[in-house]
Amino acid sequence: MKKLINSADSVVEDALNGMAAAHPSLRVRDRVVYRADGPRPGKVGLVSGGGSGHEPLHAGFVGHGMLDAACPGEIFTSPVPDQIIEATKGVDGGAGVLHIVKNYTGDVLNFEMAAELVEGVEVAGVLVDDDVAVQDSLYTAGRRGTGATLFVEKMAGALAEEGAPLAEVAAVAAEVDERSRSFGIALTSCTTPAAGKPTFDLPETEVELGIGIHGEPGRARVPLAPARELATMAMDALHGDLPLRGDLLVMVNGMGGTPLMELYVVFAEVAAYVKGKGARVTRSLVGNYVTSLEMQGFSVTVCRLDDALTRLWDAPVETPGLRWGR
Amino acid sequence: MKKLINSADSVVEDALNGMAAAHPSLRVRDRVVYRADGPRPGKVGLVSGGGSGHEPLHAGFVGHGMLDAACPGEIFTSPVPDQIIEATKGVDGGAGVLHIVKNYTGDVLNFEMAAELVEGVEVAGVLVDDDVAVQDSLYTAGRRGTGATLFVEKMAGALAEEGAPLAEVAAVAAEVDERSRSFGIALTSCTTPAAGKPTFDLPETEVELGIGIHGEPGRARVPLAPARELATMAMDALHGDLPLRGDLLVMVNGMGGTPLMELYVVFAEVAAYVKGKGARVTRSLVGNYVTSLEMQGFSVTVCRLDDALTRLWDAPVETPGLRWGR
Amino acid sequence: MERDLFVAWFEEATRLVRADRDRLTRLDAAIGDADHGTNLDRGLTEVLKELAGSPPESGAQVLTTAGTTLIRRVGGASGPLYGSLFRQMGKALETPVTLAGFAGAFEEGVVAVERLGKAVLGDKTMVDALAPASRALALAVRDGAEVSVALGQAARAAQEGSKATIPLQARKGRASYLGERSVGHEDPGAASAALFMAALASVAG
Amino acid sequence: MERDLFVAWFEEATRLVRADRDRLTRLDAAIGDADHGTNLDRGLTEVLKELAGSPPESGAQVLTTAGTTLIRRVGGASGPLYGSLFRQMGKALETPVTLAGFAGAFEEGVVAVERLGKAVLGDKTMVDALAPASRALALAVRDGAEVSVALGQAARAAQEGSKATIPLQARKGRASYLGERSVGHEDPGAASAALFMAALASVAG
Ligand SMILES: Nc1ncnc2c1ncn2[C@@H]1O[C@H](COP(=O)(O)OP(=O)(O)O)[C@@H](O)[C@H]1O
Ligand SMILES: Nc1ncnc2c1ncn2[C@@H]1O[C@H](COP(=O)(O)OP(=O)(O)O)[C@@H](O)[C@H]1O
Ligand SMILES: [Mg+2]
Ligand SMILES: [Mg+2]
Ligand SMILES: [Mg+2]
Ligand SMILES: [Mg+2]
Repeated sequence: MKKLINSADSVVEDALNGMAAAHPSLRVRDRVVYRADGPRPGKVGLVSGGGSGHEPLHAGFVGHGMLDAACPGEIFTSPVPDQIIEATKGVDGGAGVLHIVKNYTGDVLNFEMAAELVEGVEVAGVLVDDDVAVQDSLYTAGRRGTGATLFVEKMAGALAEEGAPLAEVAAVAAEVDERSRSFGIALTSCTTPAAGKPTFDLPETEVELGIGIHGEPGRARVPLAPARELATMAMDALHGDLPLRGDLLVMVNGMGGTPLMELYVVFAEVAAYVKGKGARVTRSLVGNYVTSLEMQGFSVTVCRLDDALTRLWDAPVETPGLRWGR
Repeated sequence: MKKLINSADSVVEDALNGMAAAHPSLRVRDRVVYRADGPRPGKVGLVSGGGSGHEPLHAGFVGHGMLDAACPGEIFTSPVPDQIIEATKGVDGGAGVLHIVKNYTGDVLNFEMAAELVEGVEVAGVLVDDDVAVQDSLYTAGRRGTGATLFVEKMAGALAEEGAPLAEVAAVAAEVDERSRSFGIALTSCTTPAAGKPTFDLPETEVELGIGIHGEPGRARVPLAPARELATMAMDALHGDLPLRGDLLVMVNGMGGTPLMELYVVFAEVAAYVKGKGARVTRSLVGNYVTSLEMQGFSVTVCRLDDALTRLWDAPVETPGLRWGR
Repeated sequence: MERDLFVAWFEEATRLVRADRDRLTRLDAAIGDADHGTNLDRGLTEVLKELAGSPPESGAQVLTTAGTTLIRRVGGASGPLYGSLFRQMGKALETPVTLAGFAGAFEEGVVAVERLGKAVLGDKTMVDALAPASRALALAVRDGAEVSVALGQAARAAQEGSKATIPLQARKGRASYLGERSVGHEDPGAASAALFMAALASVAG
Repeated sequence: MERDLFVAWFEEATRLVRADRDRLTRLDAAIGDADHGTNLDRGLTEVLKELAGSPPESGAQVLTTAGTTLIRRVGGASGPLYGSLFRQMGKALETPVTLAGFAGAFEEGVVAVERLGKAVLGDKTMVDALAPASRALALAVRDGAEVSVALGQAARAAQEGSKATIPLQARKGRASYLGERSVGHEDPGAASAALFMAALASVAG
């Protein structure tokens, strides 16, 4: 294992120190990353969190127009209730707090416990579950939350920034999730610092289809193929679940170890695919946003926009990981 | 070799198509990436370029407040004079054009040829040579241009956006280069699509010190060490060449395959080092900006700021790779 | 003293988990995210610190302290689940502790896990080790078995339950994302539950 | 016809470079950026296309077309350098072509490379193959040697010059960044220059 770390035990702490040093707009306290300028009276607070290793998600999306606080857990391990309780209290401006939770058993349980235990703060929650690689069913854990988390955080954050009440912010968050789908493909495994070796072995000639963001193996292995074919597999999965229609926000997301150049190669194919279905990419994002340590690969997330959501997407945002309009 | 590409031959072209599809603010024509809103009459045009494989550099820095055009060559191969001539003519708003050239024989020769051949446009050039890993001497090719290129493009771009004349823009570009130093360390080699295998072999237990951004081997190999020690080696090299003093702009840059989390770990160490020398990190950047395909590793670039340069750094910029203030 | 016995249980469990940390993580790598061994090791280390720092007064308190610490320190799925198991046991355990009382408290703990995780036997989770262990304990109590025999049977049932997860397709937890590819692997949480039961049999058996 | 001879030179050079493309790239990987073989192969492929598309009328024109095409299509360091070599040769070459005339034009080309690259013999660049080849040609002319003998000697000198770069520490080009670590490797540009000279000896020798 080759990593720029001091030790497997300290990596989350060390990275948070780096974030604090790099971004005066953030405050890091007891494993919670806050906006330095919060809480704002009357503004709904947005709290998210999850295992570390997905950077810039979530801490990199703390700031104006997005999250008020992020709770980073250990690598790939959901945060504990204490963190979430602290964050929830810390960002409450009197208008209540929205918990944005990716649908994983651990995240759900810890956020639920925190929501039960926190006192004096109105809490609403939204569950992000956009990954079409996972069979959805009443009897399973359901779909994972992956790329759409960024969309939910951005658009709900924009609405909260405008002063909308908790119920509305929660409703938009749920709507964005509802309208979003993701699918991911890995070329290589990631290596967690504690394990010290790749989570899965993948031959030089194969890729994993339908991977999540924790190095979980995917649903199937297929031979390595040109970007065009891999993009088509991902897009077929998305289109099969939620037909591509109208205006789309499209993110081609790198898993952490894939260079930007390759993501643009994939984006060209994705854009052509969308066009082929008669839909329009009206907003896009290409880069490493919701990652899985140093995994090579990509995911595509698509959200069916309407005018209201487009407006929320375009609204100013000022975070370490996403910034425009200010 | 596992890459998200269609073929080694088409990768630059395909990635440029992806950029064009993703960024309506850009126009891509004949292997030149232009600002869609240029040229602006009376504004000095900024043209840079170099081999591809360093994304977002340079094409990702085309836009308001930074470059007017970028000329991407083949992977790690400088662009040809034709591209540079076209770009130079295409961005000229009557106030002349600055060529921002990283100091590599190929880049220098091709930009020189273009500057000689272009007609009717006043051209000035700045050579970026910030890499202290390379022994500087009259008898060698001199230092390479690496991370400081981004600083030069940003600050010269801000000044050009304000309407400053060519000589002033060129002078600031040279000043930024003069005040900047870089040093890079690789954990792994990169693999060029055409070669299909890693440029160098690096055992699991070693790192390359003083690498460039083309997979060139470095000056020495040392055992893999904790981030703190690697950061110290890099900072010692910088400090030894240009003492860290006063206000500093510090970039901890990933080489393409290193996740953001690890870059923050390094940044924490770098910030501590700077503090230890009695200097101040007043501006910073952490991320993958001047990369070397999927190489794992980092570089640190430091620029000694003054108030004028700080103002230029803070000025609005709107490019795919760097954006704030609008 | 019953308190010491419960402390010893967590000491032994910590020892077993640490010794098997890499195996647990490997099991989790195959069908999850390669952190179960690390998670539990970290959590149990904190539990021992907590027990040493402010020694509880009863066996029940040992259990609630351990449960609370696991919830507060582990995160992930296993933190709240194991945390609830021990917290609920602690709440339910009456003094003086009898085998029947313990078996009843354990059953309440297991029910808490099932409720929280919405998991039933056969979903390929820790429940597949815990529920058979609880059942074995109850049977042993009914039959008036010796403590050592009862706990030995519970440990065996947990161990068999864990192995029985191998052919199952997961319906809960991260492994469920793999669909059919989860078949053929032992569930890491079931494996760690078997270690807890083995630890108990070894200190109290 | 002299024109055909020069075309044949580039055809043979393309063949040799393509056959040795991976070796050239490997040499460049060791002390550069692993693209020299690809660069030249791409450039020469374009040269052949250009020569086929609009056939030049003279040997001199073949050279200038080749040089211009290399400048316009290769990029990197070797594009302008090889481009200048052939362009300058083309400018200097007089019709009808004699061995002495060719040797003079070649020397002018090599000087153009040295000027452009600010490189001298011993800097571990293509000059280390080109300059000895030029010198060998000049000597052969002085001695009144046969064309085939002269070109054979030039090819040998280039080949020896290329091998002689192995122990050198680079002072120009990318390899200079490696300092002492550049010692022990053959310069890729010198190696490709030797291929050009070998190609010439093979078609005209
Ligand atoms: N819904 C659930 N009900 C019961 N047990 C579960 C559930 N989800 C997961 N588990 C257990 O938790 C174990 C995984 O724990 P761990 O790896 O520490 O957490 P995470 O899955 O968050 O990484 C699984 O092997 C399984 O036994
Ligand atoms: N300044 C120079 N003068 C002469 N030849 C040079 C100079 N710099 C580089 N070269 C030659 O160019 C070769 C490298 O060519 P190539 O790999 O195609 O370009 P790049 O170095 O830009 O990747 C070197 O091996 C060397 O022979
Ligand atoms: Mg986990
Ligand atoms: Mg090159
Ligand atoms: Mg796990
Ligand atoms: Mg090269």
